Amino acid sequence: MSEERSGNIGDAQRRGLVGDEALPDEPAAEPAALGDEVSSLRMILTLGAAGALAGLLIVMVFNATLPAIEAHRAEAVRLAVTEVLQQPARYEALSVTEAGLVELPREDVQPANAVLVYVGFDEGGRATGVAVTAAEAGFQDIVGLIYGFDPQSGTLLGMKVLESKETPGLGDKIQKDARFVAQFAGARPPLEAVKRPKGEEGEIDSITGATISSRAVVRIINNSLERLRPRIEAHFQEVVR
Amino acid sequence: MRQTTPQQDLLRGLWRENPVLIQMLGLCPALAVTNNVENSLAMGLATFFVLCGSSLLVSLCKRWIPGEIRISVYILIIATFVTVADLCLAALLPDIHKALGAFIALIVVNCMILGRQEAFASRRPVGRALLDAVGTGAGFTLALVMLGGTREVLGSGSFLNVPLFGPSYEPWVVMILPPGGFLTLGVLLLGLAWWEERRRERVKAGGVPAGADMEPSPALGMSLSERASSRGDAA
Amino acid sequence: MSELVWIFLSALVVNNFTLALFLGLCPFMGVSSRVETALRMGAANIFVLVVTSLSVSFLNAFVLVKAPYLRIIAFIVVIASLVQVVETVIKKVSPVLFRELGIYLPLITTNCAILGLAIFQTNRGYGFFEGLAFAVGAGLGLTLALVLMASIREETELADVPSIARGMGLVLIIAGSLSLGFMGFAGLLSSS
Amino acid sequence: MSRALTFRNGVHPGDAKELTAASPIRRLPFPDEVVLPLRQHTGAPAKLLVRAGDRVERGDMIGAAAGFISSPVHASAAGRVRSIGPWPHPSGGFEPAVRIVVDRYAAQMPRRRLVPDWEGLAPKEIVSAVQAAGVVGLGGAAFPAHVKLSPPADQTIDTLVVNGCECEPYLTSDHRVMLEYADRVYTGVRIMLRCLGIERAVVGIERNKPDAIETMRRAAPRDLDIEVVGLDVKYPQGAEKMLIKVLLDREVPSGGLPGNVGAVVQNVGSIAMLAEVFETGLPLIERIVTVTGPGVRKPGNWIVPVGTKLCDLIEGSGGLDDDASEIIFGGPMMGASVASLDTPVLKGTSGVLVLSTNETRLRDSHPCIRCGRCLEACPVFLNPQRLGSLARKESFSEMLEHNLMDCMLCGCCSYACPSNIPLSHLFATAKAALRRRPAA
Amino acid sequence: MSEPALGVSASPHVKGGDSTPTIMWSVVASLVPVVASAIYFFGPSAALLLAASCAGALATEMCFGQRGTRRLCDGSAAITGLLLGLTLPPGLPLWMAFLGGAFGIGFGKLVYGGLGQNVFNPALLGRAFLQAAFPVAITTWPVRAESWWSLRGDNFALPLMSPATQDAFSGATPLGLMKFEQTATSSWDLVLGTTAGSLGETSGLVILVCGLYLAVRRHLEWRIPASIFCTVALLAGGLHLLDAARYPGPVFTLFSGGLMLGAVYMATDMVTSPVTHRGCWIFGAGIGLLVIVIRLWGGLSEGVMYAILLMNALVPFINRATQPRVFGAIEAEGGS
Amino acid sequence: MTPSNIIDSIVIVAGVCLVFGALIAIVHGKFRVFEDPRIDATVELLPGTNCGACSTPGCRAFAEALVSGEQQPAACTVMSPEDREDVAELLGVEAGQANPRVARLLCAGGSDVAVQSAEYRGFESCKAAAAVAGGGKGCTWGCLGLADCELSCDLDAIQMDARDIPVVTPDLCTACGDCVDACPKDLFVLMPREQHLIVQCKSELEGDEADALCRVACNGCGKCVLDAADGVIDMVNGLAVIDYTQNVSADPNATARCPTGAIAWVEKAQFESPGGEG
Ligand SMILES: Cc1cc2nc3c(=O)[nH]c(=O)nc-3n(C[C@H](O)[C@H](O)[C@H](O)COP(=O)(O)O)c2cc1C
Ligand SMILES: Cc1cc2nc3c(=O)[nH]c(=O)nc-3n(C[C@H](O)[C@H](O)[C@H](O)COP(=O)(O)O)c2cc1C
Ligand SMILES: Cc1cc2nc3c(=O)[nH]c(=O)nc-3n(C[C@H](O)[C@H](O)[C@H](O)COP(=O)(O)O)c2cc1C
Ligand SMILES: Cc1cc2nc3c(=O)[nH]c(=O)nc-3n(C[C@H](O)[C@H](O)[C@H](O)CO)c2cc1C
Ligand code: SF4
Ligand code: SF4
Ligand code: SF4
Ligand code: SF4
Ligand code: FES
Repeated sequence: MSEERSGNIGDAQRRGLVGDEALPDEPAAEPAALGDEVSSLRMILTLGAAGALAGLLIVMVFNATLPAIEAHRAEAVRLAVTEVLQQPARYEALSVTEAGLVELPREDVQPANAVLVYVGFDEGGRATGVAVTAAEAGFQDIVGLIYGFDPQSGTLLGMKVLESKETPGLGDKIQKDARFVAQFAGARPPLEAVKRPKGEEGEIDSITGATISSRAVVRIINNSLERLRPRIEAHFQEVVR
Repeated sequence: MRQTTPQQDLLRGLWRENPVLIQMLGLCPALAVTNNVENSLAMGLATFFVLCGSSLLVSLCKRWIPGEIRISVYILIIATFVTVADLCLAALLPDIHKALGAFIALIVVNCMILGRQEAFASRRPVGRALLDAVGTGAGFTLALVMLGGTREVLGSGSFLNVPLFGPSYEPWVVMILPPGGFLTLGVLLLGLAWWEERRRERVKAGGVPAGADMEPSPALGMSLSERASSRGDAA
Repeated sequence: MSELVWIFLSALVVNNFTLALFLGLCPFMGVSSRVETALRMGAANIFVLVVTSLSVSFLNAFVLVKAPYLRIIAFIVVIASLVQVVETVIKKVSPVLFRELGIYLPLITTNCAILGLAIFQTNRGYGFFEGLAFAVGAGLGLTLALVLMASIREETELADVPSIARGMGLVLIIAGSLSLGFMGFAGLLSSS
Repeated sequence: MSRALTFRNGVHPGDAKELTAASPIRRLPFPDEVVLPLRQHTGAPAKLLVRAGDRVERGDMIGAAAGFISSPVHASAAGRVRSIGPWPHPSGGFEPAVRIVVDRYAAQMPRRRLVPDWEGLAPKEIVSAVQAAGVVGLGGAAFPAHVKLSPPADQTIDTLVVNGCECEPYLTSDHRVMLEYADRVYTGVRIMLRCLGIERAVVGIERNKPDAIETMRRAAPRDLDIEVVGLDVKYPQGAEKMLIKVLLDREVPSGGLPGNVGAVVQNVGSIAMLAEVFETGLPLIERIVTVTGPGVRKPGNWIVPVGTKLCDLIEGSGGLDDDASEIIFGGPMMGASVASLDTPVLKGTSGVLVLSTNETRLRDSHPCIRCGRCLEACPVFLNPQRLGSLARKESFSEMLEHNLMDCMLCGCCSYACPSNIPLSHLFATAKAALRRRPAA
Repeated sequence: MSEPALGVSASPHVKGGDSTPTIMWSVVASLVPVVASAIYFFGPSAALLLAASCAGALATEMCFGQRGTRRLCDGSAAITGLLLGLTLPPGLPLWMAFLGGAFGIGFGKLVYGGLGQNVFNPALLGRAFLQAAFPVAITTWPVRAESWWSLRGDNFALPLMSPATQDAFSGATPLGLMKFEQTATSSWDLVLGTTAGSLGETSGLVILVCGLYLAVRRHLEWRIPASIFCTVALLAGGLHLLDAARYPGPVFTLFSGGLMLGAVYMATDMVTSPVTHRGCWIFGAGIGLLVIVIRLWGGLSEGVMYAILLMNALVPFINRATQPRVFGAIEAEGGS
Repeated sequence: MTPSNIIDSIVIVAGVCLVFGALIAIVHGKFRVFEDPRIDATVELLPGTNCGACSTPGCRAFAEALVSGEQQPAACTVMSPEDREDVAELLGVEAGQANPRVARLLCAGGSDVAVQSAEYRGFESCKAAAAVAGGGKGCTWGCLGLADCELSCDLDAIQMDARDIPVVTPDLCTACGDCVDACPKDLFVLMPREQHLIVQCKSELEGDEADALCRVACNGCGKCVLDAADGVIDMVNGLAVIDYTQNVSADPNATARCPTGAIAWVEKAQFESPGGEG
């Protein structure tokens, strides 16, 4: 696959880069049939030009598709947030920083780097809860989810798995098993995944045959809340006040 | 290089030189995304698009590409088309885009595409290059759909998300897991080899009277028929 | 720290690049008939993966900040060029090393594992050290799979494999069996 | 003196020696014809000295040694040379041989002493006399005895190992020699020690021959440093590498010779023959052969002229049983089948074993199940399993990397293999193929 | 030309006693008590399942084996079928057991060329396939049967269809209880086998005795189970001392799950274990270590099957690394 | 959105390309190792059977020898003449003259004419049988008929016939020599096709002894020596030996009076093809 291995380098290049000494392991006269000699400058320039063209093409397509892609992304976020915040009237995204939750500076949206949470409001404009995304290792690979949390009552509003590679038929029940998902609405963290629920607060009845995935969901929410809860509560105190 | 007819250019890649089943190229996407027909089809078509696009461009531009950097330029071209495909898929079919994940991007390194550029598009007129690309791309898609079909039918009991066996079908989960990919392709290859062998035997049986080509009887439980394959041992 | 360990182990066995993620199958199929070669291929792979991880960290931090949509093209160009440069240098500087490792380098350039690593690393937002752990784990995982496959293939060379299974059919079935075996590692270190 | 209790690995085939262990050594009547191949020993074949029609006396040299590692061949009976040409040889093919029609009426004793008395000779002269008398090892390999008696300068020999193991099943000629000719054995030991310029000899005898151990202990001369050791019964105890390991706890290096660890190994029969040659003044022209096995009617230990044809030997042993199915020169573990009843007894033929259909029934061969029993059996620690699969693919040069050349074809692996894989046969085949076409 | 009376053959002309079919059939025979105890514990379901898995194995061997029915005589396919059956939960539909046997023989043995050439243990490969294909069905353990005569689950589910009673029957094995509910089962129950589990999981003691018998008859390499038991006992003991609440003790670890069956009958499969003695020790130690790792830190409660399969993959490597030193080879050169 | 990202992206991609293109160019200039590209080109034209008939260890080695001028394209007997021309044209050399050779068997003693003195009980391979009392065949020089040669021939040029004698199909044989290596009795020789006179026996036995073991053995009667032109045939060790340097004067007459048929005039295949009537 190496491109230049079988080629021959141009005269200019040879003179410019290796001086006049002949390369020892090279026949003096190379057969002429093997193509015209190309200056390395031209090579580089061709490459650059091709690159520029490629860049141009890509950016044009990018610009053309960006609205649609953004729309899909926003829609996906809306669906998820609406679901885990129990149909808020509207929501707004905040960025999580060391200091707390801050409003997004509008200009440079950097969804890739910023950690976002979404605060939902009811018709009356009261903040009803916050939707948080989190991801950690599950049974197979990373499980990514979003959950809604109401700091005022201290309970969860809902949970939705966004991304998982858990075993179809087993682990993917964390996504597909409505009974399992429904348990999160109203549960009071810190949660605990158990086999046979005894009716205590914060208990989540784990899925038979997928205990590990169930526990992973619980663990992800617990860890995430543990980290963010003070900041969320602080923010809510501000908003409520 | 031997002369071929346009039909040959078109049909070759479809079956006789199928990139996945015969040449074993581009196996990663062929196994990674074929856990259902939908994904297989999407992946196949995306690859088809990239292949046709880049073959077209390469054979159009081959005069201006210096031999020394041709491969770099091919990669650039392919990468461009892949990015385009990636963006378009994300814009038009976001669910499938999500399911295919990184493997759309990995079309860039699908050896099959680079191979076609190097072996065909860079030396042939535009029309032929396109025919070849269409054939190969279709062959790739065909192989993917075969794999995806098998895996989806057994692994989910459905085809293109249409349930086939009713609700109490017990899906073979393994088929949509990684081992299922390897095993399905393996079995497919076994089947092909068996078919091929039978075909050859028939041809032989037609020409040579029966009995003449019988295997030497393995004595004492040792199949000695493979001793012929040991010639390499001096090397 | 434990995050790094998990990333490493996950790439090594749980989500082994070859056996679970289907990355880098071409060399896995092609260069796995001798243990010696497989080991060298593995070593070359680890090297390229680490180089890739480093350059991806660099590109993500400095070049692609504003234009993430250019990542495919940027990654592939940079990786391909770097590998080529390294290959040419090794070939001249140390013919011995070249014979041992260098001849595999060009093979690796067009290998999904490399670009796959770059893309996964970016998608998951891995930083410098995480990327490094990921690359080393993935490289060792590839090597492990390659070497296991090679030693098994050496063994089956002496077996009376039926004619229809000779070649890739059997290799794929062995890969499937290995993959079944590696499923035993699922959930490693994340089950608590 | 350190002594390993036993060597590692090996097998325990039933010894089946009761057939002939009690048969005293007897002489068979002279045959009508003897056939003397020129190749009867390890090394270069002898050079022909006679022509068809020549008259020869018993003990006349008819083939001369062709170099140092070679040995002369003597007429084993008085008579007339009928012809010279290819003749079936125990090694399988045809070999140039001298056919002598025995003169029924000739005195079968020579007119004069052909081998000098040893007492008065210097070691060097004894060694030359040994060569001139055509003495070779009678333990199987027929290695010229004089070579062992003249170790190269860089080897210091300190011990003579007398090999009385007779670990091959069925064979009893060494056993009988130790019982009947113990004194002659010790004379031979004395001669060898003199030649080697050493004092010490160790006699190794397996414990399934308690009478032989007893006799040899009693007969041991007091003036020499001689030790008679009873050994656990295990095949191949008698192989020189194993015997040296057991008796001296020394490991002959791979590819090396006993001389490398200071030992000379000689079979008891050879040593007795050495003494006999000097006693009678006749060169090596006869030997003791055990004729045994379920396929022969009257098993026994016979003294016969070298060159006696198999058919005569069998006839002297009462003839073949009806279901005799295979005739083997040597013991059942290492001996070679012969196809022709015309095959002559050589100097190195220690026994003739006739098996009946019962023993030679073909057993089904199964695929190797990698049970590892062949590894457990191989006394030189090879991996016959791997070697076997390589041999099946004819990967001969790869077999060399797995130390094929250390294999002594003892047959333990084949014996132990539950799948009946003819391992040692495969190795013999591979070695033959490599000899024909040396690995590149 | 006329038939010669004499024959010629290669030395040695005598043979040792055991033959491969004898070994195989004596293993089958030694499995009889294990099968009996499975039937004792699990009733007719056990007999049906064993029959189904054997049928799968034998049918595949017969249809696709290189020498058809003759191969059946060597008994190895029967062992595969029986051992596979013994690793299955009693309530499994018969069609799955059949499929497992067929897969194990087909893809674990015949593609490699049949007896003796395979790399992975066919029975375990079949089981691993089933576990990956039907993860729910194969981890559904019956709680208790009404009577000895009743079936322990929906054995007669139609081919390709789900068992009907999947949820109603599910219980947990001692390992599952330990791992997911931190509930220890008493060692006594474990040793006696009065727990939930697969057919062969509950008969630890019987298996041990049968294994001993085989080892005495030299039909089984005792070093492998010995090495597994030692490794497992040492590791489990050590960890138990560190944190008795988290890590179960050695007796529990040894007698729970399929460890006994795996160590005695499956790790010792000659074909898929090393040929050298040193290799056997290493192989066993590797299995022990992997079992502990998977059980304690992995996602699965049971690791024996995966441990053996993974070590099977390493066997060619182990064999190569433990080549014996040739007699008389200079000490320093030995090894490779 | 904004045109600024267009500029950005063009600059980034073109920049990356330029930088790395330059890097490659520089490194290449400094470190390049030359390898003749014609070798690869030649390898592609060769048949790739790696049979060794050209007396080099494989097609690539042959290509190297061709490029360096040590060999002529015609040395490869497997290539079709057109391919040979292609190679010659690529390298600008003469194709050279091919001297087609074929494998001939020096034994005709099939199971119908030769005595089997003992039954061989072992695995079916000539090499293995040869190691056991010569395989039990009466004539120790003769063909054992266990088909090692047939298996060794990659081109399927050899087939055992009903009498367990290997029959070479001359048109398929490339004279690669594999059968010569395979036969433990050294019965195969590679000869030019125009050598028609062949003694199909290696037995050193004479007269009745030879006849007793095989009906088609050379029993050393010497009639062929008399019937052939002077110096073509000689008797050595009771066996007729042909001096092929005198091949021009060889003619079919020499076979006329042979009592056993050991000497033969062979035009095409040596024996009747097993695919034919027999
Ligand atoms: C092929 C396979 C896939 C599995 N996938 C998952 C999974 O995705 N998530 C999970 O929690 N458990 C999975 N398991 C099961 C776990 O290993 C474990 O047995 C289960 O979580 C225990 O739960 P239980 O005690 O409720 O049966 C899988 C098991 C197998 C064999
Ligand atoms: C496997 C094997 C077994 C042997 N068994 C015996 C034996 O039992 N008795 C014996 O005298 N020689 C036996 N030999 C031959 C000895 O190695 C050694 O050649 C012999 O003792 C040397 O004495 P010699 O030259 O007098 O024959 C055996 C050799 C081999 C390879
Ligand atoms: C070239 C050569 C030199 C030998 N030199 C000696 C020697 O010095 N001392 C010795 O005891 N045997 C010597 N031998 C004999 C062998 O060690 C051995 O006795 C013989 O090959 C057969 O023994 P075996 O039947 O045990 O294989 C020599 C053999 C050969 C081929
Ligand atoms: C001691 C012993 C243990 C065996 N264990 C197994 C086993 O676990 N699984 C299996 O499929 N076959 C087993 N077999 C049978 C046989 O070796 C197996 O089918 C081969 O792997 C097929 O090539 C065993 C045989 C013996 C003698
Ligand atoms: S015949 Fe060779 S490989 Fe077999 S046991 Fe004897 S020495 Fe070892
Ligand atoms: S004894 Fe036989 S079956 Fe056992 S490993 Fe050796 S060759 Fe294989
Ligand atoms: S017959 Fe012999 S020389 Fe001719 S192709 Fe076959 S193996 Fe080669
Ligand atoms: S010619 Fe040689 S190799 Fe061929 S069958 Fe005869 S003996 Fe065997
Ligand atoms: S397609 Fe993945 S490495 Fe080739």
